Amino acid sequence: MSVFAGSGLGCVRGERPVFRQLSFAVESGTGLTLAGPNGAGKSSLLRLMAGLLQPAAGGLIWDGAAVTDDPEAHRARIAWIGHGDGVKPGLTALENARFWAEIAGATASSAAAALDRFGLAHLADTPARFLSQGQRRRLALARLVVARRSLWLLDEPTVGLDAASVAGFEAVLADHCRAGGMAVLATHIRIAVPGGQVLALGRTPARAAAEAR
Amino acid sequence: MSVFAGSGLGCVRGERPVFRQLSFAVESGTGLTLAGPNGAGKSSLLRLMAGLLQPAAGGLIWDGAAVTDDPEAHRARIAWIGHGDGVKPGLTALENARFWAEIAGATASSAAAALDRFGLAHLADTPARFLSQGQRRRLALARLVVARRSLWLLDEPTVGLDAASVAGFEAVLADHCRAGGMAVLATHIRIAVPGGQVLALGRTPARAAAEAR
Amino acid sequence: MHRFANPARFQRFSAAALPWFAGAAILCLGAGLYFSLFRSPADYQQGETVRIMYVHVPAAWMALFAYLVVAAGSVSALVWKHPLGEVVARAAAPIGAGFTLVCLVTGSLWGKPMWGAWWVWDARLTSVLVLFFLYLGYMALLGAFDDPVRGGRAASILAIVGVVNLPVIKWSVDWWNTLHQPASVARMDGPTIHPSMLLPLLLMAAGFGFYFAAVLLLRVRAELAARRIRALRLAAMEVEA
Amino acid sequence: MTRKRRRLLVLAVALGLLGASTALVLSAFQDSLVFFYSPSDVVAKGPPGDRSFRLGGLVEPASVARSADGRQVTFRVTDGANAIAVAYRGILPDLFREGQGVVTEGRMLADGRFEAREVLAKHDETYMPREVADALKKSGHWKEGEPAPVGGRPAARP
Amino acid sequence: MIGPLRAILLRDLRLALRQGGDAATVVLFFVLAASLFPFGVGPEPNLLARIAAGVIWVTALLSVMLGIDRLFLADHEDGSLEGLLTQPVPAAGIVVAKCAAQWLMSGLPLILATPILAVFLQLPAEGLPAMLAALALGTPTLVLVGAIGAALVLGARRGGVLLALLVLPLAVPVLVFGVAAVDAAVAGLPARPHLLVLGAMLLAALALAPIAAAAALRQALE
Amino acid sequence: MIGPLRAILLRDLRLALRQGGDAATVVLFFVLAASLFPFGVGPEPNLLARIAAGVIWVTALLSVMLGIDRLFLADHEDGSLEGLLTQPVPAAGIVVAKCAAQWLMSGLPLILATPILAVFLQLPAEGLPAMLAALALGTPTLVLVGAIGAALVLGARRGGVLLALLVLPLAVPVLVFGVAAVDAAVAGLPARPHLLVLGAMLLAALALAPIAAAAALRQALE
Ligand code: HEM
Ligand SMILES: Nc1ncnc2c1ncn2[C@@H]1O[C@H](COP(=O)(O)OP(=O)(O)OP(=O)(O)O)[C@@H](O)[C@H]1O
Ligand SMILES: Nc1ncnc2c1ncn2[C@@H]1O[C@H](COP(=O)(O)OP(=O)(O)OP(=O)(O)O)[C@@H](O)[C@H]1O
Ligand SMILES: [Mg+2]
Ligand SMILES: [Mg+2]
Repeated sequence: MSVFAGSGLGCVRGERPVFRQLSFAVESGTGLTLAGPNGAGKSSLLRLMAGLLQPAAGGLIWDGAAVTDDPEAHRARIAWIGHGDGVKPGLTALENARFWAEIAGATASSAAAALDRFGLAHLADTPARFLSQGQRRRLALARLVVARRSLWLLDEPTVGLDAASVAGFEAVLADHCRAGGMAVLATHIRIAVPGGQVLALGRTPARAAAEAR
Repeated sequence: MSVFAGSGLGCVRGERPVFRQLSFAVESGTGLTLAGPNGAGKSSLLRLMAGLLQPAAGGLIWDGAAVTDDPEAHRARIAWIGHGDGVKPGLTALENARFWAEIAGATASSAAAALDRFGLAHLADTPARFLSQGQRRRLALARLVVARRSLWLLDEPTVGLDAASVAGFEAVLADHCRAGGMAVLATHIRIAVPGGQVLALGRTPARAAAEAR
Repeated sequence: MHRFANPARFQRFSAAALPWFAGAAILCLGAGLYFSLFRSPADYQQGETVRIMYVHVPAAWMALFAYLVVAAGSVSALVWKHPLGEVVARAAAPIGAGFTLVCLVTGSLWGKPMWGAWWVWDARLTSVLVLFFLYLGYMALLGAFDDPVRGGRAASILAIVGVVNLPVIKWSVDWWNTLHQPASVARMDGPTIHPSMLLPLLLMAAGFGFYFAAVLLLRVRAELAARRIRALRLAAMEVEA
Repeated sequence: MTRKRRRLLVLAVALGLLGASTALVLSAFQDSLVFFYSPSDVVAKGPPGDRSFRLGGLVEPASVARSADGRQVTFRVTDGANAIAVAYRGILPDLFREGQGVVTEGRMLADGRFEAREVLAKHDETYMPREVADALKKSGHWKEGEPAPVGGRPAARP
Repeated sequence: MIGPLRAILLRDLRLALRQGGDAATVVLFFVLAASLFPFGVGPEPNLLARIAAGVIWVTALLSVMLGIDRLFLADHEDGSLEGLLTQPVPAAGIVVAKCAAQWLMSGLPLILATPILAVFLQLPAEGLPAMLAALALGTPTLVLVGAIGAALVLGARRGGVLLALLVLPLAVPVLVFGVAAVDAAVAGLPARPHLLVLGAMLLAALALAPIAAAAALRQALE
Repeated sequence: MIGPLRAILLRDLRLALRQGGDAATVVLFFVLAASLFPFGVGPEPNLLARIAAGVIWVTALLSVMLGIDRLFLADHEDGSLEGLLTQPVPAAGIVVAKCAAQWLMSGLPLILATPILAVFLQLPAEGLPAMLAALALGTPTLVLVGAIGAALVLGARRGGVLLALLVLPLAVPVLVFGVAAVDAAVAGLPARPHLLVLGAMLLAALALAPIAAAAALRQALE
């Protein structure tokens, strides 16, 4: 039973503050949905959590220890899916999945199973260049099942997915949490996340005033 | 009162048929939603309509005349927003909008009005590289209001938009149709489109069978 | 399947024509080699070295001709969307590149004893080198895209642009003061080659021409077969359950 | 209709540009592009510094002299009006002979001789067996230094 | 039709300027690459002077070509190109506008930097006017020819190197006549015929390149 | 840790090979750019022989550098880089793996093509072994130094290309010693001291470049 938490986080991007004094906590077996209007800082927060961005204030804590104490251990815990799909058009769907499996130290057979899980089995030998937007996104999500990491960090994971695939993704997420994993995801649509915790990032009062002008 | 129609359309991409024998008709003042699972061919159909792709069979007709008779006149009718945003990170939001206004032969002041319409007025002088995913998409959509074209062709226009912005976009779309415009859009979420016509692209029976394996 | 209707007819024609072209090539090349090596006289200036001509000149002509074929195929593919055009262009390019290479190599082998240099940067030689690189660029472009259809189209555009090089090659010897000699055969006032040397030359040229036609047909047939297989495989992927 | 007109316009512009381009090329050739200097050029303008350059013309008949080992050659290059002495050490191309065109590359020496680093032989486009050439010369159809006729026709090379 | 083209030209110029020193980059590459030669060849003045024209031209060619693979790339990747080609503006016009901007940001600064480089490489002074005239006629040709290549390789793998392979052979004649013009001027002969040929090539490129590049762009979007 | 790096190396090689003749493209550029020089400089054999070593080195440098700006670009743009840098694998290791693949697809074929070019440019035969040894030591250094530039370019908002240019001066010492080694061999002197310096530079690059490039990559993802 682990806990991933952040306290008093502040984020500055391009010399502008995005949010400040932000805190959260996620436990094994549950997820956290980041909600909020465009520009609220959902993506920024996720990047902080992944260690791609350094917080301007505050810190992240895993089971009581600061994440910055051992960033490599933190990276061994997380699976990151950002806006890009990380899919190479020149490789087949299976080769793409297998690459990420090897990177994560998983077996090649787990890659095939992951494709199956996301309804891509029939496209396994198709070069990824022939995949449509949504198929490509599903191929990216397949990485999650391959790398057995405990903390999933997902930036708008269901962009471009059709309704059936969104449901499939929700099932995968539920399985992950049932197995003791946790997930933080940013989304604009409703995704069923175990635990149902939502962190609403909002406009700061100052920003809201600026927009109201 | 114009009609934009396609009959018996077939599309081949990368030597594979995507769909065949597809027909549709849109009238002034209404819209057409393209729906269907990932890989059904929504984007491909939109590219056909924009003249970016040539149909393998069938043809497109505007008010009784084949579109291929005068592609330039057709291009003068359409406004295209594809998957890419066409936003230059180095220019400010306003400069971006103004560029597309000049390209469409509109006045520079209309660009500022368009930004306002999409809730970006307070970001007008911000370089586009600082915009979040959703803000950038809204900036792309602002092109629609600037270029007064009668046929909007939109590929997943609301990707990344927050709920409020989706509602705002629906209002813009309604205004456009009320003024006699028409729109064809592909989407996976529910967007209120005047007329409410939906074209469901499906898996071909064969493809569905293959995926069911 | 309408796309392959025309090629199907072509397959039938080519199956019938192929043996004839191949036979003619063997005959002409055999006779040509015999005459050029054993029966034709030495030149009054160049001596025995002149025999390089019987390979160099036909190779040079075919290098130009093959490029014309590539360009014509590209035009018919781009403008008239003829399904065979691109296949023919694709098939002709490597053969043409081969002829160009032969022309370059025999030319420099000939240049050393005659001119005193393997290579000089005169307009004829330079423009032939450019032709060689055009062939290479065409072939590189064909394979440079994930989507073979796109590669074909991009390469076709290049092939058409490259046509401007052909008149430069042909008339460079007249426009500039090149080290390479002006035309001896294809000239307004008739050939300046003695008939005893012209005959083997023309025989060899005919042999090279038939060889080109035969290999071209072969490669086109192979490409069409490969396409059919790809189409069948895709269809099978669709139907397969 | 507008589309056709626009296409015609594009075509007309493109053809016009190509036409102008051809005109420029032709006028350039009237100025005659020089790739080597003739002896008269060198006499008139003086040698182009101590840079090496190409000197071209005909090998003056009866001007070729070889050293004992046959490696050092001197000859004169002429264009009819002027002639320049050339010294060369090395292997001459097979086609090098008196009356034949040559292009030599090298630089002027202080004594007014041209020291060649490379000698290239130019030749014309006539090909015939030796006997035919001899017969033509014997019959007086062809004089030394003239373009060679083939089949009784004089070759049309100026 | 002029309005949109002007807009494209101005936007490209603004982007280039705002990125702080794109023009400076071309010039710097030009100067740097050319100054590699004294290192590579040794600083012997005679030798340098002899190869100066060639080195300046070769590096000018390489530096114009260096940036050109990006001519349509950014627009292709961010969707601008689709946006432009679905406008009622002739695609050939778009190509011309973009080439003009590209030349203003690469060819022109390069010409302005040439006199310095000429001193550095000890090009004889008589050759400089011919060099500048030849560059003024030749660099736009190189940009136009490069535009064909840039449009052809859009979406290809390793576009940059492939582009070089396609375009360098076509650029060789420009180089040959450019050098010939300078050499003629240094030798006291008229450079005019060579410059005329360069002008002819520019006109031919103006006639053919926009059409070919436009066709290539359209097929790149398929 | 070795598993992931091997995976990266193999993937990059497979991507390059699947593209059919990517290595060939680098070599072709190399040959093409080098053969521009006879056009520019004139065909005088003595002159060519004297500048041959310099020309081969300068073009080798340019062709290694030409493709290298894309070393991390595709991975950056499609999100792979984020994926890789959020793995428990040292970023420096990722850099090394990618550089190895890049060298195998550019430096190695280039070395194999050098003998042909040497004949073409009339490099004296005594210089060839030294040239090959120098290239074998120098091209990996160039790739490593180029990787720093490639990583810097990703992140830099302003003047990214300008930063890449800073790499070129760093590459100059490689060029200088590479040419010196060949010149020494041609002159009948031992090339060994120059080669030793090249080796030292390779080791230094191996020590520093991965760390510097890794830092730049992290920066780029901020
Ligand atoms: C690498 C060097 C050379 C190249 C690239 C080259 C290229 C060519 C080309 C492209 C043609 C065909 C021109 C046409 O169809 O009008 C040709 C024709 C010819 N070449 Fe060469 N050549 C080279 C060297 C030589 C040499 C050294 C000789 C003789 C000493 C020579 C003699 C001829 C002859 C006799 C023809 C036939 C002319 C005709 O069309 O009537 N070539 N060469
Ligand atoms: N690379 C960047 N450099 C500087 N500022 C940035 C950068 N990326 C985003 N920002 C700024 O940070 C703020 C938060 O951006 P972020 O991408 O985190 O928003 P978001 O909540 O993910 O929005 P969206 O729902 O549109 O994706 C934005 O207002 C934006 O202006
Ligand atoms: N550039 C391409 N080359 C070859 N095939 C392609 C290409 N783009 C798409 N396809 C194929 O065409 C089919 C239709 O793709 P398209 O992008 O039109 O689907 P879509 O309906 O837009 O899907 P999505 O909802 O995922 O965006 C896909 O199955 C895909 O395999
Ligand atoms: Mg976001
Ligand atoms: Mg789509």
